[in-house]
Amino acid sequence: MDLSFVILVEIFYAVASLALISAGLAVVFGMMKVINLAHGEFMMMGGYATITAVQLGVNVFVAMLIIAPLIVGLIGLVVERLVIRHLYGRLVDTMLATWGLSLFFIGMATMIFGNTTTSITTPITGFAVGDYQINGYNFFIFFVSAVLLISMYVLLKTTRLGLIARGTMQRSDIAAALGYSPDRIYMATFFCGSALSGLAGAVLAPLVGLVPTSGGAYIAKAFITVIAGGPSLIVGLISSSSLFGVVNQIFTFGISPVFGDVALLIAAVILLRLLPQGVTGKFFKGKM
Amino acid sequence: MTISRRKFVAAGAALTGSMLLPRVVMAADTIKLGSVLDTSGIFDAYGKPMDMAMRLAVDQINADGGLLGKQVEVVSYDTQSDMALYSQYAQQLTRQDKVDVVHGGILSASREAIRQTMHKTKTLYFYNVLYEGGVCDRNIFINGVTPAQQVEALVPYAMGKSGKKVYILAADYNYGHITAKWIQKFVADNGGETVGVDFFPLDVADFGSTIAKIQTVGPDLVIAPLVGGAHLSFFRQWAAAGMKDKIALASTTLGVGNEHKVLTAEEGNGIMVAYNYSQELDTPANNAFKKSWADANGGDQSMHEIAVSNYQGVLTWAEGVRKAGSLDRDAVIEALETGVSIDGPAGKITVDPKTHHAVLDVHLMEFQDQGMRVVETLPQRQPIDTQAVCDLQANPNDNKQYEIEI
Amino acid sequence: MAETVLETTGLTMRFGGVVATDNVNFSLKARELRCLIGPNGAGKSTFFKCITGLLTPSEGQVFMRNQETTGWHPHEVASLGVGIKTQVPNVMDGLTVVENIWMAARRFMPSKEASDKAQDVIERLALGSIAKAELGRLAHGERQRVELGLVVAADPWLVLLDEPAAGMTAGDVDRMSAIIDEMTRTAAVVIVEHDMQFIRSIASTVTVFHQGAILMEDHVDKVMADPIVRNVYLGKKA
Amino acid sequence: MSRSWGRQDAATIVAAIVLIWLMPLLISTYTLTVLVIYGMLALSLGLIWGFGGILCFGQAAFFGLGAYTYAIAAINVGESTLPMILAVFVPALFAALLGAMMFYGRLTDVYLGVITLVVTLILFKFVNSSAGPQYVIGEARLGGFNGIPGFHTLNIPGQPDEYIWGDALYYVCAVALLAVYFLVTWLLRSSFGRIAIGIRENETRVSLMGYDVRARKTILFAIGAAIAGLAGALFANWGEIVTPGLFSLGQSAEIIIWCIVGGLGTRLGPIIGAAGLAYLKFLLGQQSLIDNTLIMGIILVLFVLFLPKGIVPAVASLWKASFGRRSGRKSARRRHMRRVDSANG
Repeated sequence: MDLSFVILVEIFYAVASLALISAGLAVVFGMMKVINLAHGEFMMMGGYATITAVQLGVNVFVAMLIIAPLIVGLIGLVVERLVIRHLYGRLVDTMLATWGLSLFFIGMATMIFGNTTTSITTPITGFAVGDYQINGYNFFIFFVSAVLLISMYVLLKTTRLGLIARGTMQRSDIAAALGYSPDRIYMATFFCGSALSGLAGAVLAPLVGLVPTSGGAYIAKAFITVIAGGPSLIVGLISSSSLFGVVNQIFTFGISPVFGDVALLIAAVILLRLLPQGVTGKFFKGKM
Repeated sequence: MTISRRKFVAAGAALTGSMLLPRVVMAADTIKLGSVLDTSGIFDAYGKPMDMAMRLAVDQINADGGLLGKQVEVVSYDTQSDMALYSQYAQQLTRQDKVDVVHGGILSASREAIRQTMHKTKTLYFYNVLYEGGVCDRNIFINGVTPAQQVEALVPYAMGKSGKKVYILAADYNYGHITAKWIQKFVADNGGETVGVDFFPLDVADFGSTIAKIQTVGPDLVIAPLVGGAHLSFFRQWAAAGMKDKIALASTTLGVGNEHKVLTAEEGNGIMVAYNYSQELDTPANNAFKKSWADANGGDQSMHEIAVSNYQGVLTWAEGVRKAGSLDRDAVIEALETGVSIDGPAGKITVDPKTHHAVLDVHLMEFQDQGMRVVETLPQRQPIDTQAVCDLQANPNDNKQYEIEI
Repeated sequence: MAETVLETTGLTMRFGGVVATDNVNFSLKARELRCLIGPNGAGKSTFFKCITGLLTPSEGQVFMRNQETTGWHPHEVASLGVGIKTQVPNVMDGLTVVENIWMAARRFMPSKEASDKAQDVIERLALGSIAKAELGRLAHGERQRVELGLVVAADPWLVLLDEPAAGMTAGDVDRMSAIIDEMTRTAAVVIVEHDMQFIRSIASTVTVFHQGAILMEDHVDKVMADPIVRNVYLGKKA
Repeated sequence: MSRSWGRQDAATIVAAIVLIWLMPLLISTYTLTVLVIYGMLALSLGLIWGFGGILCFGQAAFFGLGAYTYAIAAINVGESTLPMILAVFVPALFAALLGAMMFYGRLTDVYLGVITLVVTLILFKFVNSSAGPQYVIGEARLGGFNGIPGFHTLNIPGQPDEYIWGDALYYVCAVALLAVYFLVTWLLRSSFGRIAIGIRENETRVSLMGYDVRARKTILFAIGAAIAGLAGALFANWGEIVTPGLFSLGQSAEIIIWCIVGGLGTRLGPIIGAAGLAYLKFLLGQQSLIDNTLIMGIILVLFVLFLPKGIVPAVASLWKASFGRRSGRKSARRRHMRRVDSANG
């Protein structure tokens, strides 16, 4: 009984963290059809922003939930204005440019913070369930992830902003024709997407040690989750992260964490082989 | 025709080479010490202090007038925590820079990547890191502690403080695999039982499910030969899950890269380790060493187990050269095989002629308030694991790493 | 006397709950010219895609020269000697006209002969002046004409054209009619078309689609005179 | 027409031989060898991406597979000829299976990218965690993170003790690159190559012409993998060790960057891009003022923004502008070398 609860918590945690690390990428991809390969580095910067702020004496939750998303969002804004803006509609080129940006950020972080592992202590302590100890922080991640998805849903469904956003997702030209400047919508979207990436990196930072190359561990998983999720932003995100999270944890418990990762990847291959042509395949036609 | 062209090419290469790298030419009258260490990347917590230690040793040798009347010059490469770069830079050190000795390599993977290159090119090689034991090669000298020196002492001590059921979490490469086997052997020798072994690739940083899994097995003691920055998060997550007071922890590697200073006191306190060196050793030699380190590096105090090993390795080599009165590889090996010993910050280190390993002190320690408190000192331990399989006096042509069989 | 080159029996295509073509029985004789007309959503394009292999029908069969081709891939259908032109111009934009046509011919003959064939087709279709130009730089009408060239180059015995005259100028349409006329000397031709002007100019038998089924089949003049067709086709205008 | 081609080929051979001869005067053969090997690796992606339109995020998988195949076979055989052959065929076979799975499943574009990326990750994870003694092929331990050191390196065929290394290895690699270059040239001039370009331009059209696009893409993909495998085997001989890092995403990324910087849709571009950037990286590695990765990142971003077609096409058009039209055919080829995504941009 206790054991199944422990395993359940781990599964929920896995699903929540997958959704969390994919959210920023999903927003940018869903709205702008831009695959931001610097997403992992945005997360890494969110982590560094948190750690630096904590070291400067800021409360850890303020640092994670406010400062990190804000800083990374602003970095995203600069990136959008300087680079991404010039590449809209050229999906492969944006991928390459953001790949370049990811290398750039890794280099920057290395020069600023050094290549050493830095970390902060988890702010929430564990507690016991029967004979088992559970990491209390898992619940925090689950909570953040749930709040995030719900507020995204509410935002998209009920607000004017959400309506414009959904319109842009469907047909950016029509949104433009209705007088909404796509330029500004994209700018705002990229800011939000980057902030979400920063938030994810910040929230996960206390769990894992941070090095400038930390982002690499996330980007592949996020990329797979978003692509497999398909065109529907929130439903896609929830369904694919649930699938992959469960598969991952079952094999992690059954065999080992490496097999968990491999099982996740194999599940992705099978999924894409069975459901090859999403909407995303369409706008890609004729492009390299 | 081919020959003349070759000569032409070689001459041209030498010419351009000398233009690009003036130090190659002016270096003719110095002794060249090659160094390959990860001073960046995920293993830099190990490599940076090792590099500082090597330079400190060389500076001290040079300040005392050098060796054989010559200054020692360092030729060093940063392998960026990338195993492929080791073989590349080893080739450069031996074939292009033609160094007299190479000190370096951190992970066992990096040692195995370059050991054969050193052997083939007959370049004397010092590997100054605690490791899994068993390397038997006349060309290499090793002064790090081996499982018989470390694990054999640590396991009964840790089991005595906790219980008989042991769970092993090891890094997934040769060091982790072989060390895990040694731990299993010593656990069995001490009447205990190994209830689980898990291996983790060096980039794994999420141990949540592992911690849950360990609890389902319910061991008395977890021994963790984990390596590198990513694995450090295990100890954090272990503490965050509140496991610290329930199951005892020991490690054969934690603290080697000063991890006890990265972890908070709450996260680290009570973890049991055994090494040759601790900053808390209150001996005149160590205090002097810490002072000269601080003087050389602007007050820095980042010396750790394998940095000190590296320092002691360079001193041992220098002693061998002095004794041989020559830089010739075979002469230096023969001199070292007479059982040269030095007094380093961690005490007396003596070369074991049979295995080219070292006889040294080992301290049982516990983490306390971001330091390593010495619980018990076991003086002058022999590398009996390697001695059992390797005799370079009898078989000087041996060239392999023996692995423990269970 | 003439053999049947294309036949469908009970061809049905459903998308979810929507029936796009419903039990269509269709047949075409060698060197016959046939136009498929019908209002938007009548199922003619779906029917076309089922024949060419771009879609696999839910039910029914397709035969070409008595060979069943139901569910074949487009490239397998094309390999039989069937020339296909889709609705949007499908050409290789980065390549020149010669290269495009060479590639179509190369499928059925060695490289050298394909080069000669390409020259031949270029002359026949009066493409000489733009032979070395890249397709991406040509006008819409020219691209449509080149695509017909691709079809011709393979010496097909059955040609399937989806809206070849769409978006063309009057001059282009005349030229197109001439080319299609020439095609019918060696091949049976099926054309899906909206443009009644064009259909009249090539004066063929017409099959009218309505709500996924065949409404009637007759000569163009009779069809156009038919009140039911006028009603269906022109909607409220009738 | 064929005569002018012949003349161009002869000129290429002469230029290549002069280069192979002269380069050791400037750069040590040890470094040159790896530049040449990277050139070959880049050419393998340049072929399938630039001419076949298949963007593979996992070209490193075939490179690593070639290297590991060589190392494992060499340990078991103790001679280098058979391992070299295997190192070409195993990746090709693997790519054929993978390609068939993808292309017959009509996976395209971004999905293709994801699958190739995921397969590379799986290979990396697997190889990286194969340190245990149970992972043995014949006498070769896979070694996990350690990689496989100490295998038999290249020898003169039939004479296991006559090693080819140092300068000789450089000449072998350079000649191999030249041979691969001409193989690619021949392939692109053949009907198969011309149709492959057609597939890049418009898959549906080529399929409607009666060509089996799936089979042709699979074959092209396998040819690319074979070249990458050969490069991998040569790399194993150069480094004298193979490690899981060969399969890493970083390695795949670099190959893509080489192609972009050098110029897609050209044969020379990827080779120049690879050799140039790898040498730049080597030079940057000798300084510690600015981080290496940072500079590579900036280069990539700047190229995508300002020179998206790459160096070679840019130089070619500059050349054409200053020296006029050399020949109509050549300029026509140059122009369609890479389609600019102008439709939406």
